[in-house]
Amino acid sequence: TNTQTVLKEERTIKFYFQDGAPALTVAKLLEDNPSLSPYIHIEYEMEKSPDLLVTRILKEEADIAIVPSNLAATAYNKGLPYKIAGTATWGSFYLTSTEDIRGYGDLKGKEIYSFGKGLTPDLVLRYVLSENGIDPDKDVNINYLNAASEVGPMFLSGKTNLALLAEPLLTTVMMKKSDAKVILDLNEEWSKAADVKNGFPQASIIIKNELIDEDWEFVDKFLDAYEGSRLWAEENLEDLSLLAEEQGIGVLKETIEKGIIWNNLESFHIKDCKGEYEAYYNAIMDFEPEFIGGEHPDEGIYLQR
Amino acid sequence: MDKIREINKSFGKLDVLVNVSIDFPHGKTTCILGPSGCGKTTLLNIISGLWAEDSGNIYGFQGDIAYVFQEDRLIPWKNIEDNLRFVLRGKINKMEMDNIIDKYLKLVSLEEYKRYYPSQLSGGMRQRINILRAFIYPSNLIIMDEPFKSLDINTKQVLIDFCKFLREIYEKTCIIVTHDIDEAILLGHRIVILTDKPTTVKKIIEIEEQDNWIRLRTEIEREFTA
Amino acid sequence: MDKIREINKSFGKLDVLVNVSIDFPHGKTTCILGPSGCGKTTLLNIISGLWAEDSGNIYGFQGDIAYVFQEDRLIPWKNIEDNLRFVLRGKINKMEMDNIIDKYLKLVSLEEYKRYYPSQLSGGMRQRINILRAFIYPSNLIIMDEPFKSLDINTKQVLIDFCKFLREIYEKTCIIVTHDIDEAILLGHRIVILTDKPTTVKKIIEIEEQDNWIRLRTEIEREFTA
Amino acid sequence: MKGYTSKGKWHVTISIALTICIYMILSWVVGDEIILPTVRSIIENIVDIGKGPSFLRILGSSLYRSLWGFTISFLLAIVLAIISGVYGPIYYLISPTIKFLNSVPIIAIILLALIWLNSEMVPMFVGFVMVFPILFETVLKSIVNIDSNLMEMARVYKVKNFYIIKDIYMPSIYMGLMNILPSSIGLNLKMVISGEVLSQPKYAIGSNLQLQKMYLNTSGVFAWIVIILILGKVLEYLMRGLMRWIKLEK
Amino acid sequence: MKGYTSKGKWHVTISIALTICIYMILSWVVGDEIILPTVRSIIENIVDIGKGPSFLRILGSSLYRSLWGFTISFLLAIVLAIISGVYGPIYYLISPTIKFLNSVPIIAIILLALIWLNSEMVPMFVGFVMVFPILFETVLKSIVNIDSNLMEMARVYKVKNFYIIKDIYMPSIYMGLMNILPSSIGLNLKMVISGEVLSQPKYAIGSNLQLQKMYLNTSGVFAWIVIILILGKVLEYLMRGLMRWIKLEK
Ligand SMILES: Nc1ncnc2c1ncn2[C@@H]1O[C@H](COP(=O)(O)OP(=O)(O)OP(=O)(O)O)[C@@H](O)[C@H]1O
Ligand SMILES: Nc1ncnc2c1ncn2[C@@H]1O[C@H](COP(=O)(O)OP(=O)(O)OP(=O)(O)O)[C@@H](O)[C@H]1O
Ligand SMILES: [Mg+2]
Ligand SMILES: [Mg+2]
Repeated sequence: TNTQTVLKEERTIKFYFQDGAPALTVAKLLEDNPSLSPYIHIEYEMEKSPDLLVTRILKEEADIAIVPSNLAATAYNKGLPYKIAGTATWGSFYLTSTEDIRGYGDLKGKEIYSFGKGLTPDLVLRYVLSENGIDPDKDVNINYLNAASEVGPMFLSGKTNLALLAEPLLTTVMMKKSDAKVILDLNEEWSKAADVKNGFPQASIIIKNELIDEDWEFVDKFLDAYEGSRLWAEENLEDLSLLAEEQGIGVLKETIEKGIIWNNLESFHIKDCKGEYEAYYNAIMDFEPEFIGGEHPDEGIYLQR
Repeated sequence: MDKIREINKSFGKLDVLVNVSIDFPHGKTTCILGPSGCGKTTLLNIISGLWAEDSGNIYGFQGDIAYVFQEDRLIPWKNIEDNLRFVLRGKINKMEMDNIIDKYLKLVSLEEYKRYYPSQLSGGMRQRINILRAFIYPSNLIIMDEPFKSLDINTKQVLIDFCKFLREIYEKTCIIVTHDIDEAILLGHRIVILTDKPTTVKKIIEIEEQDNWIRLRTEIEREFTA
Repeated sequence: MDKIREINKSFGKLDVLVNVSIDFPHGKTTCILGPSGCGKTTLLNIISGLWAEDSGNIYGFQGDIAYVFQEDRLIPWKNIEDNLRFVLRGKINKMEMDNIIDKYLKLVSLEEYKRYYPSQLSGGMRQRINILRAFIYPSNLIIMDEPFKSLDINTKQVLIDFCKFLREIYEKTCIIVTHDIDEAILLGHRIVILTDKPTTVKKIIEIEEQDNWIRLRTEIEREFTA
Repeated sequence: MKGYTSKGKWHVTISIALTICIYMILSWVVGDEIILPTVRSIIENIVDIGKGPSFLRILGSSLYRSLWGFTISFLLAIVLAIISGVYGPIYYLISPTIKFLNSVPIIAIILLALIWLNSEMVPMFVGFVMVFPILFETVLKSIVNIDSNLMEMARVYKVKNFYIIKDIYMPSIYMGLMNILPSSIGLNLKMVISGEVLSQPKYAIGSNLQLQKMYLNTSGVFAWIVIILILGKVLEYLMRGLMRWIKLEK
Repeated sequence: MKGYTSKGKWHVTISIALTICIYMILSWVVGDEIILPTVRSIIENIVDIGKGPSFLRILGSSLYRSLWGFTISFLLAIVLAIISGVYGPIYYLISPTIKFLNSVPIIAIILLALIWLNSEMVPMFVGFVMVFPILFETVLKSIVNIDSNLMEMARVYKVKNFYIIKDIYMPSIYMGLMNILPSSIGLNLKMVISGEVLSQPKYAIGSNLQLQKMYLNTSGVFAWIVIILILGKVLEYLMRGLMRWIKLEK
């Protein structure tokens, strides 16, 4: 490794992540901007739309990125040079209702508003329902909307009183509608059904192979620093909300301060949660293989630390 | 008797008609002569109710009016048969309509052009349709604005004869604007000569059967050159 | 000498011109008479190069052509001054243009209407502009399709005199279509009479200075009624 | 544009071929299935999609929404524009709403649209909001621009309003609309499909398109684009047929 | 439509007032800030937004994108349509691309657009794809429909092509475009804003609109709609001014 050090030139790498919960995990890191290597300078870029994030990966512009876990697999299967280093956020979908629903039996015959047909929310809902004896095609009637943000107003306006909501939207909705309650935490339900510990990995942090090969030391330091930033975010809600405002993160101050955005912050490193990924990808293979590019990614997708 | 009294009309600062009063006896033909641009068409448009006069009174002119416009005003997207039908529907029943259209078209030798569109006709042919449209339309009053222009002498003769025939049979009142003095003498019971703008009535000549053509002609021409 | 030889033209199944051959001597005026719809306008359009003949030959007709169209063909969104300018730009220099336009407009008593749009003019006024446009345009050949219709006798006289003046000064060749036999005799050096469709040349009459008007008139009228 | 017809066919064929050639070269140069997929994989995807069990149902549903939506916009535009054109004050009463529809981005009211309407209706609504103002203005302007000479003629001859509308207004409107109909039908289909992306009805081109996009299957996206192009062509033919049927075509 | 002008102003005011009244009653009946916010809270939001530090910059950026995009569509449409109108074969070469733009839903190529272009350009591109085919067709049809009598006249008098274009083509195109310009400018602004929602440039109405939507702040969404409406009005005035400046207006 000595020869490598000699060759190093100063350079800037790009770290892309999406607005919302992922951005909150980065906020502290961005604020401190610690110098992790004398040669590498990190440029932080927050993308507001998922499409833009996707194009950063496709064009291989990102050196580090937080992306939906299925996108990580798709990229890998399409031969793009990225590896999963850890889980940025765990599942945060909740079945919410104003009605009194206890247990899966009560769901029969109900109409559920959901979003992202053929995508993770759909997968998780269907998986959990069918593992608990509800046929998602026959026993319930699922209506889809395109984006998580469309579901909120539906629920608030009372057009539906049974809806799948995601954080941080859920907190916002609960603040505006006092009689709403969470009837199922799908991450928890998924853990039970799939027999894993942490639920499903919603967003993963991926790193470009080139960077890993070039400067392992930096990557290692970076992952530690990022983990620190995540943990800080959980413990310093007030400060976080100030940071978020400063950085233009699109989550309401009040929502952050209520602080129920997080699931399983402790589990981050890929080595601790390969099982969760395997379960997630397996479920997708049964559901719609196209969603991760047609095949189950091999071991090579995981970063060996 | 239809009549207009003290009609005034101006366009902006341009005074066109000033205190024009004319009588139009029933069943008679009044010819209007006057310099180009003096307001003859304007007068006809006022009489037919299309344009509003600025002041003055109009008496009579009840019932349907047929109008041979100075331009042909045919509907470009309808063939000539349908152009004629356009003004007849609701006034004549269907079967009669076909008959009469054929008969009239034959009269002006256009029976073969029934299905032609206006753009496919010559200027004179379009003008003949313009005239036919007025003749075919059941009315008490026919207004004609230079009807016989663009026509060769034979066609003109046919139409003039037909015009006379119609007005005798149906006792139609006619108002004809023309620049042709012979035509005016031939067709008119009365000839109204207008001045140039601001336009007033210069002279009204009643034509009697026994009047001498040459004398009348010279009299009218004198009015123009004066 | 400009000439056309064996010109044929039909629209679909309708044969319009059949083997029409006519000479147009330089500096002379040829008047064309013929029944309405016989193909006079078609012939003019072929001579001016606007429409293609089906077969036949056209010799001569070099240089610029001025054309008084049967309809006025004024540009509706331009006032009359700009309508005249439209055909003059690039042919006369700016200053001269203003002068000549004023002069010509005065001649037909339209100097006050320079800024009027075509829709604000009477039919006769529009026709005068149509004629002026051709007179004002520098050309060897003037083609006129019923130029003096819609004009009162005084205006007509002014324009006829002017026409004569122009053709003498500039030795212009003129082709005039008309339905008025007197006009044809007055203006033409030669009179071409066409038959009805399918149209051929029926008779060509050369007019000599000493010819008797009445005799000529009767001769031409006979051709029509025959 | 007539007279080109036989030469025209040639030009069309050649230019489509040319466009495809250029695309093939481009995709070969780029060499990345995700950015510009090869023609081969697009065709494979079309075949796959075509073989799918509910393919016809998907097409039919989108087509149905598009046709209905357009018919409604069309009829409403004609009726309202005639009323506004004939009776001025009505124009001023309708115009703020038209202006509103004309200016407000659909993205902004999609929230409300989703709440007000069911997911089948939202795509039609999206198409309506885009297409209606265009049709309305075109019809209105055609009416206002009608040759006043002809109207005077009809008035003198006391032609009944019914016939004035049928024989003067309608053809004028027709000629005005002709200028804009093909592109507004295309626009409508486009917007209905966008609406489907937002409201995700069960059977819909938009829903499927979005899915392919989320799966990063660019060939699939292109395959759907090709299908949409063909559908657009079919719509155009239907339209032509309809127009010939109305017999207003000269 | 002339002659109404003074009465017209009245009608507009009355009908806007009426529309607002109806809205107030509706929002009062519904009584839910999320479905139909009250006029009061909308106004409060507008004031808040207006006070924001980069408000003018946001407006300016969107307006800038919209104007540029429209200018490009407009000029390109005129140039290409004149070429196609005058020289037939060119029409057949251009038409597949026009057809393509006309039929393909922007949502389908947005991924590619994002890859090809930067986020400042995407909104313009979205507007372009919508508006260009409409303008192109309108211009083309105006050219094809030019009174052939006038063209013959110009040819006989050997008027130079430059003047034929300037004095016959341009006014005809102008009159054709008048029918469609206001709605297509509106359409363009609408589409640019939708494009901004997708590409999220830093200063943009679309980005802010989306943010309000994410916050479930319906009053904020309405506030932006009102701002967009006003902007549309301003655009219209600019356009009118421009047209008067070109002095083509009779
Ligand atoms: N575009 C066209 N399509 C079909 N037929 C046409 C067309 N133009 C002219 N015709 C026919 O050609 C014939 C001659 O027309 P033309 O206009 O030359 O007559 P004309 O001698 O000028 O008559 P007029 O004295 O009435 O002006 C007419 O029968 C007319 O119907
Ligand atoms: N819409 C209008 N706007 C302004 N002026 C007009 C309008 N219509 C007519 N005029 C003017 O009114 C006068 C008379 O026009 P009118 O058409 O009645 O004349 P006319 O006697 O019929 O002439 P002609 O014999 O040439 O047809 C003209 O000077 C014309 O310029
Ligand atoms: Mg007149
Ligand atoms: Mg003729």
